[in-house]
Amino acid sequence: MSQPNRIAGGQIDDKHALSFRWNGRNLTGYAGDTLASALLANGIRLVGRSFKYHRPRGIFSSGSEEPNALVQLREGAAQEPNTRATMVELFDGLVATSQNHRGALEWDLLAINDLISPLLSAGFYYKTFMWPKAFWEKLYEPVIRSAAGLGRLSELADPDIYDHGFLHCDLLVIGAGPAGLTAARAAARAGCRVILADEDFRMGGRLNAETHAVADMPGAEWASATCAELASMPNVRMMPRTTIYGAFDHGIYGGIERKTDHLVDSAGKPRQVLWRIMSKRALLCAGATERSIAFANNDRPGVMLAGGVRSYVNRYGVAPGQQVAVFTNNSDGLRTAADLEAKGIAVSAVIDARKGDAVIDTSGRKGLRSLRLNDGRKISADCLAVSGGWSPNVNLTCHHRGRPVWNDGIMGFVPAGDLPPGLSVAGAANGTMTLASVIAEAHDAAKMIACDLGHARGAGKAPTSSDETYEASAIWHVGGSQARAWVDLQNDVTTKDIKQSMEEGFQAVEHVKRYTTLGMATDQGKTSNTLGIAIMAAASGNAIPDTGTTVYRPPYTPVSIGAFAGRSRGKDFRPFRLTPSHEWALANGADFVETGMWLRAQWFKRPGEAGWRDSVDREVAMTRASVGICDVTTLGKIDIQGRDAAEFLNRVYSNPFLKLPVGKVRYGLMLREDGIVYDDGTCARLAETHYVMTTTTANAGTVFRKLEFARQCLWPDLDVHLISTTDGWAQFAVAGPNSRALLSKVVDSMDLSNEAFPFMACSECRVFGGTPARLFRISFSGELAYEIAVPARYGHAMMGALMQVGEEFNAVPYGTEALGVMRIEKGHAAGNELNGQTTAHMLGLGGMVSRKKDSIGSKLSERPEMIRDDGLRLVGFRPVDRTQMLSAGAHFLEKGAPADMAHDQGWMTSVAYSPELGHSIGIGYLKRGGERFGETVRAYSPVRNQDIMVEICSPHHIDPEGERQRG
Amino acid sequence: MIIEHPLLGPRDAAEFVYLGDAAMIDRPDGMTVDDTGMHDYMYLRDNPAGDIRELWYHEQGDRSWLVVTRNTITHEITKVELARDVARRSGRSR
Amino acid sequence: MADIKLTAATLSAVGDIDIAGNRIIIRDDLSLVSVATPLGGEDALKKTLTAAFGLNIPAATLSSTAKGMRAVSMAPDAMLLIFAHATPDAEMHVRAKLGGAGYTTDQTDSMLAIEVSGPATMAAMERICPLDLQHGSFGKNASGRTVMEHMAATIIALGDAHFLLLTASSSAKSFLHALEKSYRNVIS
Amino acid sequence: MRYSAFKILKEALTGNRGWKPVWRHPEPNPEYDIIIVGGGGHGLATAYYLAKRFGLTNVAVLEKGWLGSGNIGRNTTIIRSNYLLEGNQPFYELSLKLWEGLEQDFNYNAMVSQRGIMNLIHSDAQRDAFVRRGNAMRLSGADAVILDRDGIREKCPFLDFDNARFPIQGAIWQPRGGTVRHDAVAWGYARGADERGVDIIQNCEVTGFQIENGVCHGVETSKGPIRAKKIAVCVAGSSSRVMEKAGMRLPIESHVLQAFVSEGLKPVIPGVITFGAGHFYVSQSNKGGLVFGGDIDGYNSYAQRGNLPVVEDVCEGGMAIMPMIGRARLLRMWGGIMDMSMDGSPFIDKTGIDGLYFNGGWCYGGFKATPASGFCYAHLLATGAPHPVAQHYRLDRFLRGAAIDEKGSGAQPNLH
Repeated sequence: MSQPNRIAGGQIDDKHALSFRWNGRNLTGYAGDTLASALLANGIRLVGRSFKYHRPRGIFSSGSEEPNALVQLREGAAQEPNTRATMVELFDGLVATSQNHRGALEWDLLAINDLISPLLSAGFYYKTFMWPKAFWEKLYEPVIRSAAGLGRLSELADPDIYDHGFLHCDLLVIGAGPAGLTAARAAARAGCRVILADEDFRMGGRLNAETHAVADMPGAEWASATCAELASMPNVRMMPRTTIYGAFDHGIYGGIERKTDHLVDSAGKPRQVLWRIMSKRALLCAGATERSIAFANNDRPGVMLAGGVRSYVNRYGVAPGQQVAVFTNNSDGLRTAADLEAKGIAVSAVIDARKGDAVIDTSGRKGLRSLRLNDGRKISADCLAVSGGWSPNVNLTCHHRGRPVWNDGIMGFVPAGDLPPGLSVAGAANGTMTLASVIAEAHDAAKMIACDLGHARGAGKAPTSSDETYEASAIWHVGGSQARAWVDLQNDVTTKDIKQSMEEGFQAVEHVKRYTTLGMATDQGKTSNTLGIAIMAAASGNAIPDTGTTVYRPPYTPVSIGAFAGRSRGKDFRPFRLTPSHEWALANGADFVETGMWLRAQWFKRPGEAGWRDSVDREVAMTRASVGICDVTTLGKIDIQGRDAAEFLNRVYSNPFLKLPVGKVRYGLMLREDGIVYDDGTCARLAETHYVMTTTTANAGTVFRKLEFARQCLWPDLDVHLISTTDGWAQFAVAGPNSRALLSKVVDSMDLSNEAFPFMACSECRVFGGTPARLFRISFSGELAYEIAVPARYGHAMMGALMQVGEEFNAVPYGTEALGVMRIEKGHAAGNELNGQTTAHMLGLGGMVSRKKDSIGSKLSERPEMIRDDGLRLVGFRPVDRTQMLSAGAHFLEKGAPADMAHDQGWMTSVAYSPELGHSIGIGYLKRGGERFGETVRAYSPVRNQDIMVEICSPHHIDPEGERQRG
Repeated sequence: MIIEHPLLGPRDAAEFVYLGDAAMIDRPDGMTVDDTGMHDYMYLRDNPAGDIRELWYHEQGDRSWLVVTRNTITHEITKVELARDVARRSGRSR
Repeated sequence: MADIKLTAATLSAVGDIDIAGNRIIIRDDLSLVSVATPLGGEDALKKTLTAAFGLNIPAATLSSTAKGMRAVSMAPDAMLLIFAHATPDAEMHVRAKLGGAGYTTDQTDSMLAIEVSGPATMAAMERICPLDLQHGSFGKNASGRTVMEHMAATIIALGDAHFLLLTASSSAKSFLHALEKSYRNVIS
Repeated sequence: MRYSAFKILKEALTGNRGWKPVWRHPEPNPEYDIIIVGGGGHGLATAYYLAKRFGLTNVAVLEKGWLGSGNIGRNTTIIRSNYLLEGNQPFYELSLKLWEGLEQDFNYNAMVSQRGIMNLIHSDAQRDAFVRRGNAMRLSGADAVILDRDGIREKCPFLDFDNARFPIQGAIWQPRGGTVRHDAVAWGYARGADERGVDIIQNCEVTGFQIENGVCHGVETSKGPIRAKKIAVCVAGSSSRVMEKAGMRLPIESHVLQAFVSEGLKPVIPGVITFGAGHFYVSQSNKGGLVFGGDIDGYNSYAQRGNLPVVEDVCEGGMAIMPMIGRARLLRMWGGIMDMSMDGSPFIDKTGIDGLYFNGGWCYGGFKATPASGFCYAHLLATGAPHPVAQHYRLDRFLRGAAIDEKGSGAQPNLH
């Protein structure tokens, strides 16, 4: 298949043809091509439409700065919008389409926008679309939204996987052009651990695109020889296809490595890896980016950056046009003509702005056909190579909010002194624009870094190279035409927009940027920012340094969101914590619920049960009637030991703890220092200096953290030691009137009678003939109940064994729902009640906060608004019409009171259906609730379409005296 | 960020949990402090734009509470100490 | 119910995993006992530990070993003893030997020990472990606690590209999945 | 100059040469009735409402940098009033009502777009809490709807309903929530205030307060001293730094909140979506970028930039609920300094110094509050009494034990 613009030479492998599809056409390129070079080789110039005016656009550059050639790569779920054709390594089977047009690319219906462009001047949308009011969401905005945006997401889940990784090095070299290669080699030879990263798939940077010589060989050859040397060194990691996208604190750099983007299929491997690189030092060798000149209709397909033209000619063996003109304001542009001519490509004109020549307009609707010069000449050209000078790639130096400074010598912003600590800059990124000086600077910088880091081995000598001069001039904008001259190609910002913005008072750089959207497109203004600032300076009459710069922010080039997420998606979003009886529950009909990271059995469905309520009602009823078993391992367990453990507990719990005897458990109330209830649980004294604290499932980690804070920071000289044993013990609640009978068949030789082992007793023991265990007589259900713990490895067997032993009692396993029902029946507060807004007074536990001692939170819990007599209290509720179901989240209103916030009396925190009472019950907070038993109030839940009358009662719906648990 | 743990060397700040100003160590005695004193301890902050001494907890590590001196404008860290040592120095034994 | 005996269930039922010559082995033969140093009792514990097990108190980032036992620093005033012990009374065993010189807590059931080795190990660990595991930085017996894929983990270097990992037992399945995934992501 | 479609057409036909400056660039007078310190959204809104509602125009707004350079220019543009507590909900509902008439009021299209906000529910406890919240919203006259899975699927078919670690069980939806073009809010208020005679003075940093015998008479600035009867500080993000000059310590810490925008994409996200089990919220701008964010970084900072753990955490949340965004690219990340207060709620109050007023502590919720904050602050400055919906935003509330703690996180700012 013919590639009309393919020419000889370059670093492509013309033995290795690759076929690909572009907008449905089958085309061929070669290994070593990018999609952009292959399109150009095939004579394709029109590749997309601009953002706002839908102007025809072609390939503008050869690198990651590309503003125009954004395509949709791949198909179906793998479709990837806004992909720079210049960065896509061609592969066999590649499929790409153009984007941002309605209808065919060649006949985009939205090109109408270009015709009405005077209406769409800077900020036009702020000044209209306001009438009639309702039309904004219904008409104007949908139209604007559908026209905006660029590419399209597939709306299907990303089929690829991603990974993260961590790397450590002495020196991170960013960019593998002449500076980066030189620096990496010098530092590596000196003994540093070096990472060399470059966004390109072929290292060498501009050496691959120019005709320079290094160490007496062609630059590209030297680059590949140097890469080979570096790759052979054990202290060097070569990372092509890796963009260092951000500089973060303390030497951490973000890198994105494209692992399989150059393959037709990722074969189950991560498509990209996001690296967190911890470096002692970093050296930015990111080169420079060429910019354009603002002249009328400078955006047509065929208008390209001169450096890009040289890349296509020298590296890719592609002629970007048959008749190329060159327009330059600096010495670099002239080389383009030489390189083109060396390849036998016709150069129709060299227009040197420094001599007063200029292009003032262009023509050619879907591709450049000719130029008009300021001397009136009309020149035929299908490609114009423009060079408006080079802007150092200072982006990373600004990621800590450093501001670059203007350098008149190179007409560009160069890094200032306020770099991220540990970062230095060498080469063109530093404003050093000629090859020999770039190499020398990079070599010296690397040597100095190696020396600073204590690596004194010989760094060797810097290679010799050809050198050239670089002269830049301050020619930014060519007048002489009424037509628009583009500054920001991607966001369609023209010189007129900038001028209008300034006339309207938007004069600060940030104002211009925000008003016109200059530099805010997907290229972050890589080719437009400097030009834009120069135009602003000219419009205001200020010098460029006084005009300012914008802030560059990470990422350097856009990074897929999937890569940032890494593996954490789907079921792998967060780890699962499984209870010891998980497998047993799975085999016995359990439905599971996520509580934090844990999966807990919610209920155990039995055959014939139609819905979850059937299962839960049965579990509650059978537990209360006989005995039920529930895995409560998820409750936090903290082993507390030390001579001062009692004193410590006395300071962290608000109720007294000094006198808890060995072998006893006490309920403990824990406040935050601001006096709000934080957590509650039990604390058992196993031995003189040994306690086990339990916490709620949700707060296990944070309670531990707070206790460590108290231990290390508040009372550093108490002898107390904490260790979490949550995962170590499988703990089961055994509840119900037959729990004692059941357990007496489980526990080895221990008297479980009420006298020997009363309510709130605890003991270490053994079960089933020798397995170590702990037994606590505590009850969350209000029944006679125990919690028994065995080492977690026996948890699975223990659950089965408890059920086996319990068979004669019709024991049931119960899940979190039944647990919840029973605690609501008992009026125990749990997560819904302890939501971080609750005082001890609200719970009716004000008396538990001891005033005889200082404990965390005790002081601030006494502030006046927190102990108001007319404040909220936890009380119980039942529907006046017992057939009605209560709804959690309902607010309470007095009968006849208006439904507004001023009359809000509180809210229902938790509700359940009580099988024992035969109706719905609830608990909740109500103003002066404690004094209002027997009253009725409205439970108003408009979002549930519910409004019912409820009777206020004690929160202890069942066994208010607590006789069962003590029996 | 990287925190130079005094015992473990450089560690990614992602291993740590942040609490805030190290003045939280100076908790007044609840039995003797007046209302304002406890309020000021709990609620008021210097919140400096510059160096701050602050508490970080090495939750995914050795469970140490650290006092880190860090600049809130540049994020530069100039000192890291074990909070327990700081607490003892400020007279918090017993 | 004298006929019921509780049997231990662990993830070793999953079996050891071999991925292209890399091995992930569940070490449920190892017992773990944490020993906290009583305030002011540092010297006493040091002496007792040496007398009882021939072990030194481990440095913060370097485990100590003696006679089949390894001590790993877990906190400034706490270490973990790792040793093979068949019955569920490892803590009692240590407590008896230390005679009150340290506060002991059995952690055998709190954590799972996993041994990894093989040619892709360094590359696989790079994907989940934030610590610098290069030999020069993390040589034999080096140890550290950190976080991997949202899970707390302790890593100990047993040799070149050969590590012992400790992870919370409740999330051990997810941890194993993460490890396996790391290997699969890096092998070709 | 009145903006209209006709005006645009006229300018288009005459080469867009007749546009006038949106605001003046005046030098400060030696004295004003009221000085507003801070030319961000809240300060400009305060000036606008002082002028428009109370006829007070001898007012200056002093801005250290360029107007709108604070958090009004670096946020995720969300408006909503889905608050729970009595101290907050009526205030944010007033704000939403002001947003609804704002553009016609100040003749500037700020693209107030009420495409709805959805908070996903992943557990029973969360549902109970959101029902309570939804009912509170309805009690104060706001709108709230509880959606089931089908209701969500209808609006957002791309969410992960089948393979999520924390399955979606429902959502609370506020149809009137949405987004606004943030910069335009500052510009619209500035234009409206300037038009009515308020002096907006850019590049004018306040370096001190003139306080004598407990009375504040004016400020020292980089453009010299300026006197005023009332000085209204409104510098969220820098509150502690500025109030320190008046000798005050505040119940505020400064934290960095990062936000992110993707490359432009064709419309795909209908409104605002918030992931309740992870830390992620997202909307799509009119230019097509996905605008998203999550938690604050968690450490005190004035650096206006954040670090990677939060970036990853946020993107993990995004991929967990909408795995279609994996191939969208993050274009830009930035950070703003948040005035994180001790209970997550703001202050609009007099201070202990006569003549000195304080507005701050907006945490990461300041943008949506802009109109009501300006409105209530203007009310306080003009009448001397707090506006009823802002009456709880007092500086002494912690002393009284009257924290307004929506999240129940307690006195730890980085948890709010």
